[in-house]
Amino acid sequence: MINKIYSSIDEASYDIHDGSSVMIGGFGGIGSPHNLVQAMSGKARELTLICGSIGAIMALKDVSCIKRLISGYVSTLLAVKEEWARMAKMIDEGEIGVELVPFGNFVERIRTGGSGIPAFYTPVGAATIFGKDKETRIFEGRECFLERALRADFALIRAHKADRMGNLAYRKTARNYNPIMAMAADVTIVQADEIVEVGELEPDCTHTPGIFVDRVVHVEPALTKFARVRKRT
Amino acid sequence: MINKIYSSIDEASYDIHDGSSVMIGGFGGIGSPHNLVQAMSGKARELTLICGSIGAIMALKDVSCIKRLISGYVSTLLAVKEEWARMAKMIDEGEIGVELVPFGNFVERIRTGGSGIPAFYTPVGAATIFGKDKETRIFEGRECFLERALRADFALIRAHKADRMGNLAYRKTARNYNPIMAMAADVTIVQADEIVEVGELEPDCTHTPGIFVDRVVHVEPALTKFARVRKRT
Amino acid sequence: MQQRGMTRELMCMRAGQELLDKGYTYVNLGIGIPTLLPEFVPQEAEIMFHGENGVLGLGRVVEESEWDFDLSNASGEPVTTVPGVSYFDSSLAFAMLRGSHVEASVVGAYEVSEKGDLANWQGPGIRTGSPGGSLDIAVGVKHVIAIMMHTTDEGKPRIVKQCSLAITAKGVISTIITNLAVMDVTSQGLILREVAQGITAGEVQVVTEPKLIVSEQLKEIAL
Amino acid sequence: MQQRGMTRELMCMRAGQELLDKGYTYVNLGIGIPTLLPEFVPQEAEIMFHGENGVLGLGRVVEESEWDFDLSNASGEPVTTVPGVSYFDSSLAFAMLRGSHVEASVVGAYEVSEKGDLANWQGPGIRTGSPGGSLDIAVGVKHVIAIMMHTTDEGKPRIVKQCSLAITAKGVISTIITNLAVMDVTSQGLILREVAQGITAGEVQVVTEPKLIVSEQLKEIAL
Repeated sequence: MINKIYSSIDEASYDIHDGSSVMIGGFGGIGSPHNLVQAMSGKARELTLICGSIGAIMALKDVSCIKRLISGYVSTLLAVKEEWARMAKMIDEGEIGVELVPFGNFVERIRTGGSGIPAFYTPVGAATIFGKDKETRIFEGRECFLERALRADFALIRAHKADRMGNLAYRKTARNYNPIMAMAADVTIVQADEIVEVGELEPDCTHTPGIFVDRVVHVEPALTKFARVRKRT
Repeated sequence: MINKIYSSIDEASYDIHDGSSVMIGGFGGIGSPHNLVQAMSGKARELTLICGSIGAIMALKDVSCIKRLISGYVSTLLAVKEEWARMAKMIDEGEIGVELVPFGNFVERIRTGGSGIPAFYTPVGAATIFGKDKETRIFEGRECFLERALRADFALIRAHKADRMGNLAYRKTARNYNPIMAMAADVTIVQADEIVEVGELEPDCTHTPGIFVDRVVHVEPALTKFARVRKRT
Repeated sequence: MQQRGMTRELMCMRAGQELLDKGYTYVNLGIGIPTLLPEFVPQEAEIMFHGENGVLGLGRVVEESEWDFDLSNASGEPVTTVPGVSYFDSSLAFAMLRGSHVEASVVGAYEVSEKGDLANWQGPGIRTGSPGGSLDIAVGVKHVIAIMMHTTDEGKPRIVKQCSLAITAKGVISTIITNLAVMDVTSQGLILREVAQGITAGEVQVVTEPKLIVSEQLKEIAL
Repeated sequence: MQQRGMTRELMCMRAGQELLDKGYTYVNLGIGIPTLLPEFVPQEAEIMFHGENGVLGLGRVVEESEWDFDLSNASGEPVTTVPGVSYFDSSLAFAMLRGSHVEASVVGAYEVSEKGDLANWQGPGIRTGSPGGSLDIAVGVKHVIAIMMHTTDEGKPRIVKQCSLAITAKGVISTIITNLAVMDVTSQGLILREVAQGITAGEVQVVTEPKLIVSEQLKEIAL
């Protein structure tokens, strides 16, 4: 019998180790697996974290575990949380390396990483610093550059409902990067609001088929309600 | 008020013209917009048809309207229908040009065509005739070649449910190429089994958001039940 | 310094008019001020607002107390949605932008040049940045409207001859709506089309780096 | 010519055993004979069969009279599904193959070479062809099992030194199951592991072009 349910967060994420690369779902923290992220703090260091915005890692207690950040949204959020003053300093001092990637290229790199496509050309960021030092090429009169697929050792994602086979459904805008990252990691670990019986998820609306999922852990949705990351400035 | 509903197939497909390129959804005819295809016969000639297999165009009464076929599955089906002996002959005599594309590259070319990505590298078909005369390149020790995005003037697709805004939901394996082709044509025309009120489709399970859809026409599902195209040989 | 002219809400209202005038249906709202916009467009107009976070059919911003934690606009704010709303993953959200399915976008900006160059991903003195979806919008969407304060808090022009900040994309802004004016980017240069109530063309020129072409039909913004 | 050895159903049964022995969960079934396979694997084993037409959780083939016209396997046949089934678009269906998420695949074949080269997209004398998903399977799936008749109807070997037909991919077949035998493709050559009931190793060699290495554990196929 297929059973991907783990009884605790610690068991589900036991093998995240020093030097791991970890993708983390969520958009500005919405739909992020905050409890999985929280548990990662202090367990492993020298991590490469791959997340849309740093809102996805707001539950990280100790930012010194980060070695490298691949993300599309960093600076604007650094002032939001007190702990992040330290992250800002580490970035400024080069202790955390940052690779900034515009969101569309970011998600396409991950999608191709999970789909066996090694590289693609994109027009987004051509003639800006995002295309600097990359191979450029004109397609139909438009400058593009080559972007490479992106994969990770682990993907931490959050789903609304999951079954023991790893089938997942997301809710509203909490979907975002989650289903794409689920495809692109060696081990995909899911924090699910609710575990349902096999057959309860509508087969036409199973956003992530179980084939992409390795481990599922149930976390009461109340615990996922971290404070909103961003105030209008 | 957004209203993409057309009252007849003829009205919905009035501007398919000689020389048009037309994508047609469906996998082996399942999920294909057979009634839209049927109506296309005799209305326009010199067509470039883009379809997974020729099962998608089994409702075409007169194959002489085809100038070019971009497809992943042709030969095995040519013996299935009597009318297709003529297609086989036209292909043999070069009257219909055929560009064969393996399914995975086929769908990725269409997906990129609808996504503003001009080209990508694929390992599928490298060192075979599918990669012949294409730009090859090694990624992580694996031979790949460059595939270009594919778009069309029209996409004819079939959905299970549609609303006046063009939001669509598909059913079971009738989904296949339909949502991808919907993204990649200048005009996307949908044959829907059922028209529902706005708000009836579950927002988390709207497979194709209305932004990709131009016209919707209701066709009783009974009429979509064309004979199965393939017998086990 | 207290900025003159329109508030953010009024700027959003004016941007909403622009969308209605053009008859757009699918409009992206960039992170920041633009996400306030749905409140200022009548729902009967059925403009489907796109959020790069994976939603088509954004409504107005609501109180935090009403918040469904699984739903926000691209700025991370609690919102309502409109009938016909759909949710999708980030891959599809950005395909809608990059693939030019979205007709128009309203974005915030640090600077816009007279040629329509946009700088909105990296603030002054910042080492990293927050490109987010701004480059996807700039590259993929045909009509990009910038909505911005006309000057910095210190009174420095933000509509400039050449961007001093790192650019998002070249020549992508068609329309600029500020607290003081509405301007069109054309091959001739920036055309001053409308001014805020009580503001003169001359006053706008003083805080604008490039020379403005004052439209013969120059009028006051009517909301 | 009447072919000796196992029927297609028995070949599928033997292939099912192979999948169970290896403990696979996610197995693609190529177009043709392989789509018969789910009938011959106990449902309790919970092997989730993948159809490139956009389904994970294929069941057995059913009568046409029971047909739900919106549901088929990759061969276009009416089927049942198993609990936990999901449906998805073709983009995701092929990402599962190309991206190596599917652990194994059972495919039909016209020819397989002793090095594991596969020819299954273009029959002899055909001008066009039907690659379908066969190249995606061949490239993306680690364990590809060919299930095929050992010879052509005319008795010509289909397990050959070098494919005469256009190849799908080089060196991708690990296991060959025919009506006569089970063989493993290894760096040493083709190892004859099992023979069908009443068939000798010598008989298999006669209709096989490359020299077979007869396994010391050679046994009769037990179903």
